[in-house]
Amino acid sequence: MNPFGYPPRVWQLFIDAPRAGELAGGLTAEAATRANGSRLRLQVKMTRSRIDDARFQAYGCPTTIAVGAWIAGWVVGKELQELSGMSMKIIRETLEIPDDRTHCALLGEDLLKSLLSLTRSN
Amino acid sequence: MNPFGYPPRVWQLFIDAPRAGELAGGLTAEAATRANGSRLRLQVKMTRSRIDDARFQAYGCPTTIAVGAWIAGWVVGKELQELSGMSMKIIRETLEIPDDRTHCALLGEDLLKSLLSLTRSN
Amino acid sequence: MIYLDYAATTPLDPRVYEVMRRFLEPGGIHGNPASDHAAGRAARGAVDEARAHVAALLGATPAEIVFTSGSTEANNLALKGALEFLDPAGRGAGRHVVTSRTEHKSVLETCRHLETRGVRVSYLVPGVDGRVTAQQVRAALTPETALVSLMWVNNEIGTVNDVEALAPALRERGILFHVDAVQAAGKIAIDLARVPIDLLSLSAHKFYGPKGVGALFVRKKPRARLAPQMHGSGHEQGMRSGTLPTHQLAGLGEASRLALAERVEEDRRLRALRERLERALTALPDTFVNGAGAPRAPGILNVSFGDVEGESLRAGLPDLAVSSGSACSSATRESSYVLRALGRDDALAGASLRFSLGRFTTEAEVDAAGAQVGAQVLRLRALWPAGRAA
Amino acid sequence: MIYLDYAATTPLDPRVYEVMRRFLEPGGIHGNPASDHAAGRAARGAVDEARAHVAALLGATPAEIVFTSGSTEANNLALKGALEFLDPAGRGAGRHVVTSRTEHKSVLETCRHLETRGVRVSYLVPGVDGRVTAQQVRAALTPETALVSLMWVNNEIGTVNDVEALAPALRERGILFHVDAVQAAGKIAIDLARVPIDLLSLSAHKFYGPKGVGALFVRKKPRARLAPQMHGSGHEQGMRSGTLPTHQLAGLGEASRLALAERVEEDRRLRALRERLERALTALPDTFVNGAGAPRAPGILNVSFGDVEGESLRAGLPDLAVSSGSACSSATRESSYVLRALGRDDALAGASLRFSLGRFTTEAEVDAAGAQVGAQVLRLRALWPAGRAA
Ligand SMILES: Cc1ncc(COP(=O)(O)O)c(C=O)c1O
Ligand SMILES: Cc1ncc(COP(=O)(O)O)c(C=O)c1O
Repeated sequence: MNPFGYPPRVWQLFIDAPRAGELAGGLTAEAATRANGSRLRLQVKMTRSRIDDARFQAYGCPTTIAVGAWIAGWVVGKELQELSGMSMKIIRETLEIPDDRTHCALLGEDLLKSLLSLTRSN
Repeated sequence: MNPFGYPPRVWQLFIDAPRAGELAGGLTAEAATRANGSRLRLQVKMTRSRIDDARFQAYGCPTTIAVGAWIAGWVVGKELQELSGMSMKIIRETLEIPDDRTHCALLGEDLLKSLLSLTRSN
Repeated sequence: MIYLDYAATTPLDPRVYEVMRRFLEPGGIHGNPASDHAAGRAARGAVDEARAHVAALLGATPAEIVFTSGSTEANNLALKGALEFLDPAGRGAGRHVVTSRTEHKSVLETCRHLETRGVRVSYLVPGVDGRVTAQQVRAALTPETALVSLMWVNNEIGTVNDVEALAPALRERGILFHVDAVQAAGKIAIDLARVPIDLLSLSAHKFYGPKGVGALFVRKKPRARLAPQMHGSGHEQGMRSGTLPTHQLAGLGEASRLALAERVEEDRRLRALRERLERALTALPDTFVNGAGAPRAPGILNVSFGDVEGESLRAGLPDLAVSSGSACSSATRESSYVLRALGRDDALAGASLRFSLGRFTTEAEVDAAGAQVGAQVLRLRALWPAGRAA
Repeated sequence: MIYLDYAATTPLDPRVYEVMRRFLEPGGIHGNPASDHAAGRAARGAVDEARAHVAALLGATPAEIVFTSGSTEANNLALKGALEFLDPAGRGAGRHVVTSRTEHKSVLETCRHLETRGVRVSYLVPGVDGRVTAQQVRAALTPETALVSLMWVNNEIGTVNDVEALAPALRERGILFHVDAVQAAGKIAIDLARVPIDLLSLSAHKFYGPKGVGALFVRKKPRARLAPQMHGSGHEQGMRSGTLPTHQLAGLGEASRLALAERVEEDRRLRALRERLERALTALPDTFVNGAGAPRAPGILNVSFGDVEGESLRAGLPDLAVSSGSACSSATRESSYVLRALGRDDALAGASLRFSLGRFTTEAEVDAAGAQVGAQVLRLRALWPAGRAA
């Protein structure tokens, strides 16, 4: 059921896409890759600096979708200050993303950065 | 049992080679093809101008051997004057010899000519 | 798995398998068709029979069939062989060839090679219906034009070039006409006794025969002349040396026989199935049928899906064997030239699927495929409801 | 029929057939190995496995194996590909190639073609033992020599050229070394990890695999570089385009696996059988074993029979499938070059039979063959007892 040889976690997240959707009234961060038009959007609900709930939206390849789903899950329960600990490198390792898909992991890092800068400017 | 596609009569005469051998004390005619070294030898026993018995020897391809065997059979019981009626063309037609083996039939005609000239010079 | 990739390759017809077995199973006919003994003659008989079947499929004579290892080789032999024959010392320097940008790579790359030998090549651009017209070809001819190479049926969208209208015009001018009929042979009516095509390529594995065998039709009257591209013992009238693979040729022969016998009925059946699938898919908003504006071969349906990303669409259909563009270039992930010619932008071309239906496709499969594609398109669009443009 | 023509082609090993069936029978793995879906991936896995088996047979790495439609193609690709790579514009003008007069036609005719492109070719004459020596080759080298092509085992008389001794000398001089190993592969030990041959051809149907598939070994370190001779989608690292025929490759792979596993034992068995046949035949007066003065591959026995005419000898053995010279040129009935080099005159060369024994040959068959040949030779000699000279 994964005939294309995607890394198992990428495949599962792409197929299930947990936390896909919108969060009315949440904070909305976005990131995009110029080259191929991939986009990620993250909406979070916070209590003070703590993230209570999150949803993502994605346009792009399966790895992009998986990164969006994974981040939406990962941020829940985190303090804002913990977000900066997450990096492209860790995303790649966690989801076993191959070299030629580094840009998808980078998109995830960008998404978190965008969320952080939003919370700072707020 | 004729996997090489020889004409049926050629094949049968090649395999059976009836009248192969020598006839002690007979008259001996010979013919040869320069190009490929084929040879036919015919020995006959006669009562006056009538051929009572005949044997042939052959070195050459199956068609050559078949022509030798056929001639040795055909001449028996013939008067010498009848021999000149036999030609390359008739041999070809009788044994269904294809174009590219015309020289074998010619060798048969030569053999009969040789026999005739022998009897004349005698 | 639902297999809807018949244009990439077909399963062997079980009847073809039965014929091939005679040459493969223990005690089967295994001789070398070139051998001068009983085993060889038995094999040679099978080769002759196969040749007659291929000829019949095309309306040709057996002596006009040159067996090859497939259509890549047939296309190479046709183009390089014809040009080299005209100019034995080089490869046809100063000559001109007309072809189209939407040919298969085995034609395009061979043309590129000819260019390195000094041949000038014109690559025609298909119209918005995906086809190259006879008029376009005629306008591209020059006094130096030695050969025109045009596919009969396009492998990506199934559109049919009107090679029958073009052939007499080229014959009149003494220009060789090569047709890549890989997607046409066994699928649409071909009668070379009537249509003055000089060289025509086909490949067994596109019509239920084995992979690794094909044929080039080389006309005898007037005689199309080729320099051999595979030198050796002089098989195939000196045009293509190499031990003849009896089982492969017998398979090609039987596939040809079946295709000819069943073509009309199969054409009807496949068109109905394709229409059914087309209806299901176009029920989704923002879907575009590629090549719908032109006559199409029966089994191919190419659809672009708006507002979804191509790789995710394909990945989201793991149970469906379909192709994005031609299987041969799937690996390279190049955007399809013909889809761009139809006016699809890169994203839309990338989100296109080629469904190709065949002899073993059922209504149930078509319905399931339609449902799976519909569900996945809707799911992916829901993941980014704003739409791609947003 | 007693089949003793294994050097012309072999029956498929039943175990090879079992493997091939997986890709041919209804419900089998039928995808295009180039396709990016489950059906394609299954086929690709089989191709990878086959490639590994072929590599193991040769002591090579999988990436060094380029699949072809047989050895005629492999030989063409090696020679034309190498020369064209050195001189992309033409075909290697000014270069020099060394080969021998006793090569297979797929090498000789390719060399003739190269000559029309300005390549100079030296055709070495074998010695009285039927072999071309390393010394002869070295003496023929010039500063322009780009490539040497020499067969490992001669297909007519089975003699083994000492390519292992020659290879290091050519490597030292930076000259490409191509070996036609069609009659050697699977029959004598080949270890390309040890022997610096650059290009090596083999063909499945000579060692119990299917007809119509073969391989060219193309060394990676140092890298032998070839211009493709079949242009297209870029299969086989760009060196040979064309849809990969999974069943054929799987057959070649399994044949390679079996040959490697069983070679030593089979070598012993075949040598004993050949000796038995040789004894039976040389019991007849005036018979000459060709190539007896040199090491020979196990299965081939070539004998000249004095005082009989060749065509009648073959025709008189309708139940015996043997060859006069190489099957590939049986049709042309040319007198064998290698037999003349051994000192046989035209008549004697014409009255020669090549018995080639193989995996399914039994003692009983060998004995029956010996008896049939003996009887026919005696019968034909009795038809002209004076002897040919008389
Ligand atoms: C239009 C067209 N031409 C040529 C080919 C190549 O044929 P083959 O697979 O026999 O090399 C293909 C498919 O692979 C094709 O679709
Ligand atoms: C020595 C040699 N080289 C090349 C070939 C040609 O190989 P293929 O039959 O695969 O074209 C043969 C036999 O046919 C051969 O014996």
